[in-house]
Amino acid sequence: MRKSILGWLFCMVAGLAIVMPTVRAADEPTAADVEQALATVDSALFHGMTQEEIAKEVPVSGSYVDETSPISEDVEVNGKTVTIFRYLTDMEVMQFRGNVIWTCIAAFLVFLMQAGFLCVEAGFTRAKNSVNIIMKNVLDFCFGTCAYLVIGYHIMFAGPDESLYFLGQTDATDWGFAFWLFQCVFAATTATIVSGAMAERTKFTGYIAYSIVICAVIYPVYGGWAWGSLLDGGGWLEDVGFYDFAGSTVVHSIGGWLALAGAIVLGPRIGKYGKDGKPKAFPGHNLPLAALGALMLWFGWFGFNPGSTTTFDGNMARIAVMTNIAGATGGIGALLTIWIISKKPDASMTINGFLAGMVAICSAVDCVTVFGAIGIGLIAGIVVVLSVLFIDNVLKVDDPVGAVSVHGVCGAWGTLAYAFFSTGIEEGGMFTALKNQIIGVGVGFVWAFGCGMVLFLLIKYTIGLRASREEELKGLDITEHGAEAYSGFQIFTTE
Amino acid sequence: MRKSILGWLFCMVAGLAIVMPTVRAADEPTAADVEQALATVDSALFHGMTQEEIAKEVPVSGSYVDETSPISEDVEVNGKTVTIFRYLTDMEVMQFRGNVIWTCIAAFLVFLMQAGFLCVEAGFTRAKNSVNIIMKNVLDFCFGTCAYLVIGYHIMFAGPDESLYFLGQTDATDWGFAFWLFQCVFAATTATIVSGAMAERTKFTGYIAYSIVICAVIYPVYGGWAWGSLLDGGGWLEDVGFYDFAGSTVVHSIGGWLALAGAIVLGPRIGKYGKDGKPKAFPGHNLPLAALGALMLWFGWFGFNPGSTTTFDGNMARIAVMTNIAGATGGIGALLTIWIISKKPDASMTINGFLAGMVAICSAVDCVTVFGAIGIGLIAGIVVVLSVLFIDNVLKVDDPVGAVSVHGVCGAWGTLAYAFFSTGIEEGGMFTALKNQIIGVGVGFVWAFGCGMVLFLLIKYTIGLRASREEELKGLDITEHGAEAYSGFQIFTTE
Amino acid sequence: MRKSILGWLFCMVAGLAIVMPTVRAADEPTAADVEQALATVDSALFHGMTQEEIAKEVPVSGSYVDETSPISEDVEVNGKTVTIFRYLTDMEVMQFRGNVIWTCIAAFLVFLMQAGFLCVEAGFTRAKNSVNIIMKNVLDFCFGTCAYLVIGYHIMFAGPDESLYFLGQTDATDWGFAFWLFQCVFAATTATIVSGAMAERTKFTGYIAYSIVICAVIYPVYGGWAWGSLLDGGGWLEDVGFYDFAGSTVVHSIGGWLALAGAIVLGPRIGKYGKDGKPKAFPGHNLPLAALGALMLWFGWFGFNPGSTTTFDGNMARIAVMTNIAGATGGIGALLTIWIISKKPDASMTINGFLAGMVAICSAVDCVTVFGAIGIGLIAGIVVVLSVLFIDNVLKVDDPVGAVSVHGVCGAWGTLAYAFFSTGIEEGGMFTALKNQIIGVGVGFVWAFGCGMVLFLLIKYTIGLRASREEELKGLDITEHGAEAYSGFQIFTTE
Amino acid sequence: MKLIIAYIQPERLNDVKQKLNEKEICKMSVTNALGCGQQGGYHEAYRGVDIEVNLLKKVRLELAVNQEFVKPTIDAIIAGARTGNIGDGKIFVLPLEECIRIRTGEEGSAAIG
Amino acid sequence: MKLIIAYIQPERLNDVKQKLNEKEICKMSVTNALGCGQQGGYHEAYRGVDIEVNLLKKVRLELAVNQEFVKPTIDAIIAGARTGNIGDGKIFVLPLEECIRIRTGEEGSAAIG
Amino acid sequence: MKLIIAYIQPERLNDVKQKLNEKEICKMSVTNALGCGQQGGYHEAYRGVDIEVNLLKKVRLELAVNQEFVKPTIDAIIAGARTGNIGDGKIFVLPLEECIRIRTGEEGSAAIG
Ligand SMILES: Nc1ncnc2c1ncn2[C@@H]1O[C@H](COP(=O)(O)OP(=O)(O)O)[C@@H](O)[C@H]1O
Ligand SMILES: Nc1ncnc2c1ncn2[C@@H]1O[C@H](COP(=O)(O)OP(=O)(O)O)[C@@H](O)[C@H]1O
Ligand SMILES: Nc1ncnc2c1ncn2[C@@H]1O[C@H](COP(=O)(O)OP(=O)(O)O)[C@@H](O)[C@H]1O
Repeated sequence: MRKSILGWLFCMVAGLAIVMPTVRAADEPTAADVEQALATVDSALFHGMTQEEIAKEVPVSGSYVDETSPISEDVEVNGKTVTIFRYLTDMEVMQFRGNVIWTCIAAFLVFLMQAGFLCVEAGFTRAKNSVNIIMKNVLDFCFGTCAYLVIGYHIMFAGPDESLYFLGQTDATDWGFAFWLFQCVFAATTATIVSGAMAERTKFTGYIAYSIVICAVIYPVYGGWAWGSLLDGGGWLEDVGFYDFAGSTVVHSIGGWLALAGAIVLGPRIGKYGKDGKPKAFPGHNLPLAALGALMLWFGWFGFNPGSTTTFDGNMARIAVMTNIAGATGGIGALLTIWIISKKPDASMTINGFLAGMVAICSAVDCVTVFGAIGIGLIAGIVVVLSVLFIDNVLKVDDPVGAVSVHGVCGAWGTLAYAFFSTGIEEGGMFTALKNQIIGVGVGFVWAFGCGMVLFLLIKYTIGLRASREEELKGLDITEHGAEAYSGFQIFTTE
Repeated sequence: MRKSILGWLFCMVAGLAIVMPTVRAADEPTAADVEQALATVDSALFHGMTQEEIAKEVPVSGSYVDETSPISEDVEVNGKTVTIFRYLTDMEVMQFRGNVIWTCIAAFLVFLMQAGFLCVEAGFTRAKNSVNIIMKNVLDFCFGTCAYLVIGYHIMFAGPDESLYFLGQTDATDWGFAFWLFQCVFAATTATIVSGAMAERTKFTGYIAYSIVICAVIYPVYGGWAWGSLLDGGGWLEDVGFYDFAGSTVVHSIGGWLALAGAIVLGPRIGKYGKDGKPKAFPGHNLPLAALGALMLWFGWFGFNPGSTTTFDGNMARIAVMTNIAGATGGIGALLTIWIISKKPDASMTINGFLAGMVAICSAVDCVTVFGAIGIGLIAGIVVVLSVLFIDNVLKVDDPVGAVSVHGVCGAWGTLAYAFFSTGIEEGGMFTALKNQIIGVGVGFVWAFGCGMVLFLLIKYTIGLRASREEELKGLDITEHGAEAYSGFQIFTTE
Repeated sequence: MRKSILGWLFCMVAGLAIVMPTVRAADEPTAADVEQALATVDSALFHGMTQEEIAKEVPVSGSYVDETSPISEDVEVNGKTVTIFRYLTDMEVMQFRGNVIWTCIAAFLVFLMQAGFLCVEAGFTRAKNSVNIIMKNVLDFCFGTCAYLVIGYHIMFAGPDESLYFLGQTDATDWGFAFWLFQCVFAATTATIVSGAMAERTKFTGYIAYSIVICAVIYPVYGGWAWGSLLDGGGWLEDVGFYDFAGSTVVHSIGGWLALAGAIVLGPRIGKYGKDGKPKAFPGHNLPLAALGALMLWFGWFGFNPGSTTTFDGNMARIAVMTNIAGATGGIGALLTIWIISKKPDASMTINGFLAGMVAICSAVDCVTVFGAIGIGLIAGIVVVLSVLFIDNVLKVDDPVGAVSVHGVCGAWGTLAYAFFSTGIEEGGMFTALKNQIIGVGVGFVWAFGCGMVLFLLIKYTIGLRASREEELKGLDITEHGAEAYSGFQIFTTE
Repeated sequence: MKLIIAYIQPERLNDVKQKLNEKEICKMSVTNALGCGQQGGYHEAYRGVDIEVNLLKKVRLELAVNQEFVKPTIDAIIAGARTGNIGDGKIFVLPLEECIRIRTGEEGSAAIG
Repeated sequence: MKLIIAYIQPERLNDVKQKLNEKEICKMSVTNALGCGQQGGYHEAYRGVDIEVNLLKKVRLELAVNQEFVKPTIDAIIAGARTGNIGDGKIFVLPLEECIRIRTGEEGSAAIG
Repeated sequence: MKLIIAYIQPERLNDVKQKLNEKEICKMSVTNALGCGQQGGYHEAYRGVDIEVNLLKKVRLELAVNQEFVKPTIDAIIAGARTGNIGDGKIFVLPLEECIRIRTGEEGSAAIG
């Protein structure tokens, strides 16, 4: 997301960042230089105010930037850089409005991914736990929104001077609203990834507790490291050179590793592994619902990736195309892999495959060629199948929907793939890039998996994480929520 | 919606409204004043025409405003206000295009709420009536569109001079298209709210008749009172000072009170109340479908509220954020309330809760703070649960999906909440505001409930409103539509 | 699509097309004329380059047009036409960005139609084949995307000079990305239409093979004939005067006739026609899912038709309105027709009806009045019912979801309807228009049905097209994919 | 001991249960069934094509009872299920040789109730 | 009177019904069942994990018939259901002591048809 | 020959099957059923309204066995299904007069296995 936001033609948010370093160097230009610099600008843009007056109006947080707030601009005169302050041109106002609307529309699409996750996770698990799954998906969004509003956003994006609890001191049309909404749905996505891996055996209260902590702290901290400078913050990972455009690691791997920790702490569902350790399959109860949900996720991804430009410009088209290609090739990769391995074109793996392709492309989606997208997607599709089988057969961690493989593993793959496929890396820069990406991926794993283990163990030994044996056998729907998902239908609840 | 549409930077539609009063006062300025006023404008914007010629081209209805049509503008010269006529600048053209596209995109999202309602209503009722529910949802939109096209739009928005039957005399890129579409999906939303409350026992023909009348007359009349000035009309409620930005009352309460009337006239489903009067539960047959639908409604709400600005500008972001917060807190409020009351975190109540939060926020969504949104949503979540229980246990009105509580009651709550939470009210203005809101809410109730009772009784005693006992027991799907919703599935149709 | 793309106010893509003819005629104007012509333009737009330098930068393909690439423009001086080359104004840049974003958003909506088709087709068929249907819908998109990327796009839109395999030599923000995405989802729509007609009996590998060929060759060839000039190409059908704005024929009829060929080559499902030849009904297994899908299609259509302007301007609103009206009246038309015929308001026919209305309106949606839309939709609704009955009872071709009637027949109806309802046809031009439309429809039928027969017969006698009798009776889900769609549910698989 | 099997209309199940309860017969098992009887079926139309549905939805009751309860059980079922219309259903009585309560291992008449 | 229970392959139901109709036996009840027999089951794979499905989908018929119809019924079922493959199914014959038509209260042989 | 009908808790089915397999009884038919017994039911709450669910989900086994297998079968079912809690279920034994294998036409004891 970083690069493109700086790429705004009339770069508004970044305006603030520019102010700080230049204010210090600004004692050098003479008054005449300043005069000359100011003359390069249409005087109407000063709104009849002095530079000092305007400078005071420059927002103290990127969150408060508005179409009516001034920006600072560096002008080159007589070989010197003069920083002047001015209000926006009509064109820039229009661009601002476009940015807001596009960012919001993208956020809406990302929001719809909640519905997609709900369908996929419910569809891939057993009917007796469907109410529980839908409640988890709905409520991690509700609680996640609140947690991110109260504290998460501040942790992730606030600078040292201005607090952003409850969005800070925003005014009606501030950029902060659009930006917050987009970030909020990202945070909620991270949270909701986990519910799939922990499905069918997690206590409801334990899950709620978890989802609050992830949106309030775990995701924002890592997010701040990687993306803090998108607003007032500044993260050490981005400074190191770690690149993650739309969140292969920041969102997906973090979610995936948390899911891994959750699934480990919980242990497998009853009967999942036989006495000989061989995994047993618990077929999903509603594959059409799952497929519908997965296509809704695909649709939502068109907000997730292209929206990460948060800019009303042509870049998003390329990103949308690459997302689409990676999804398509991911689906094909997974289809062929599972077809070879188990002799049947498995639907749920194919679905995992195209999701994996889109997870993997997030990181480098703004800087790969068509062939890069094909490569990243195809490999992700293959990797996800092998990973699911490995986790199920070798690690024996029970992940009902493949969340760890899709989001964790393929997120990591996509982040590393940046080093191989990005067009933005100069000759010979691949190894540096790879090193930086490995740092990001590694830190992400340590942070998310570590926090996850601590958090889930904490929950386990306090409010409790796992439903009782009887609850699990009867299904969480009846025991936790007192309701069946498909009342009246005859369903064998026996496996 | 009122405020923001006037807030268009280059206010196009309002241009027309400005013409009328000022034309009369325009005899005062001298020819020289006019000359001077005209000089303030780029002469290219006159397209080489005289003021009289341009004035003639000013559209006679807001519906006919186009990027190529002229506007009137008030210019201050020598202390006098001169009204001049001119064509749009390139910038204004761009703004117009943005307004059209954003309004249409928002309308598309609102359209998708039809699918959301379909899923929620079908999911919350029994499998034997699902075909009937989906037919009602699909057809109230089909017939509603036609009814609104033929007469509803005219009733709601036409001025005294120009009729708007069949959209009036529109040209290709007229604003009327975008505006009509947005209004049409609103009207259809009102209609479709009712089907849930009347589910599982209403005759198909009776329902169709009802939905035509609501889109043709009942909704447009009240809508015109509250929102008429958005186009050529002008309603007495808005003149009184009643404020309902996106329709807590205009859309939701109206729908809710109609639903109440319908449910009363119909009477409860067979077996709903025992001999002791105690309500019996008829569990919904497909909660995953209902949850999916409810999240689609949430998604649609991002068109419903932010789109109500009908303007391509930054305001919509704030509105989207507040909508989201109210939804999230509404869900939490309902969850906790029902959890306390019935000891189980009930899924269907939680779903009702976040819908209620968004219903309630509609009214003041453009002028509340974050804390206002939290308050409105949370209270709505609590209110909706209590209201459902009250209506079910005390009033003994059978509302299978909680439509009256969600839309009627929480719509009213949200409308009143404007008086408490709006930032737009000056010191001491709260009581006036509250009074105005009470008028709007009261008039809405009387109008919608009154019309509803008359209409449903009329239908009852002519074409018939309630399905026969046998039809109801067997299910409307087989008896009315000759088809099962889930052919082949084994379903207990016995409760 | 043709007309509106030329209608861009600051017509960018078309710029290229203008270059070629005018470069030849440009020897006539004198140097002074050129000088004078250049003076009409803000000199900053030359970026300090000479006309020759700029001319060299003009993109060789419409796909490569960018906000930073120059355009050619014809200026009238001294009665002569001078072609000058210049870069874009800020306003034009903004328009470009808007075009890209709107086109992409529309493409996203069209993408969602994949999910809609998945739901409709799965819902209208039997539960034992649902996994198969969802796999087909997912994979025809995955393979279709790749096929269109590799070769289809080139075939459809490349000019003689520049190849467009793998999108050609695109740069980051090129128009090609947005345009390709929009075209790609159109191609995939054509492919996916077919799966419904061939449902419940087609071999999986055969289907995959088919869907690659259609996206790689069959659709692009016809598409190039009708729409080639939207980019670098130029098709003979458009030259003849054939008009198909958003694809009643190009997308829908082509898909429909291919579906017809497929259904014929396959033969009916076992037991579909009794010994007396009377058709038997196989009721769809999940009508709520189908209805949800159909409403998602309706939603997607708001991208399909309005997006076909590929322009950020006010035209799309009108198109959206007409689409909506045709859908509504189509639903009503079908409802009433089937109600009269079979005495019951059949849900699946009503759904087919509104889809048929929107299929039919595609062709003339940008140039009909409200009454035209009503007429086209209503008649489509009636036609689709009669067509389904005719195909089922008389032709005895087994089309489980009515794809041939909805897309093939009503697509043809809509294309012809242009001649009767278009406002763009001058007095007396109806017969010419009708002739041209008949040519387009006829060529479409011959091409698609012909290719379809050849292709499906080829597949039949090589990799095989039809599942074995045993597979079909048991259901393709178990036999082809080794999984059930609704695991645990008790379903009668016996009819 | 007898095993009584009864096919009734789904919508009568509640009434039958109530009548049985009144006679303090409250152990039974219920399954969904499709029945083909004198009732003949009805016609649905799907997409304009006629479907003759001759397997109608029924509910199947299975009650194991001691000899002295046979008559009351049959009476109760009839009382709850009879509407006088075709399709009301049938009752079948089978000899039951043994009955065992899994929880306790009790056998015979003692286990039935 | 006998109660005949037959388990058949789901896809044979139509044929069996037809054969029964030919012999004018048209009263029966049908339920879904899962069967475990000589057929052994088949293998599904879900997400690459093998599932041994050994409860196969079967259709269960229940027909109450008078003595003279026992043989025709069994023959008809066999005629409709036999394919010669493992899994074709089984027929069980149980003694039926009583049969009552709920609608009329008729008993015995008269009630069965 | 006997026909053994057993109602057990759904979650015990796998254990019962295993115990039966150990005794080499591997032919059976399974259906879903709802049961009303001593267990009494439980309370759900839907939208704040109490639902008394007194038809609980059960699994119904049907096994046709030769005389010498009756005891082992009953024992195996009890071994697999007994938890000691109310709701464990019941076993019913009915006389079975005839058994026919559709595939071969074999009859009697030979057909059962
Ligand atoms: N001979 C039979 N064998 C098995 N089931 C039967 C038999 N006769 C009736 N039934 C069951 O009883 C149901 C009702 O029977 P029906 O003959 O329609 O009732 P009525 O005798 O009241 O007209 C049938 O649908 C079927 O399920
Ligand atoms: N002894 C039995 N008890 C109960 N049901 C049986 C028994 N034997 C067979 N069945 C039922 O009959 C079905 C077919 O039996 P199977 O042995 O597979 O047929 P076949 O003898 O033709 O190979 C089984 O799936 C099961 O439902
Ligand atoms: N007399 C009976 N007739 C038919 N089914 C019975 C009878 N008694 C018990 N059942 C079945 O067995 C199940 C378990 O019976 P229950 O009495 O609850 O067990 P327990 O005796 O161990 O408490 C019931 O749900 C019901 O399906």
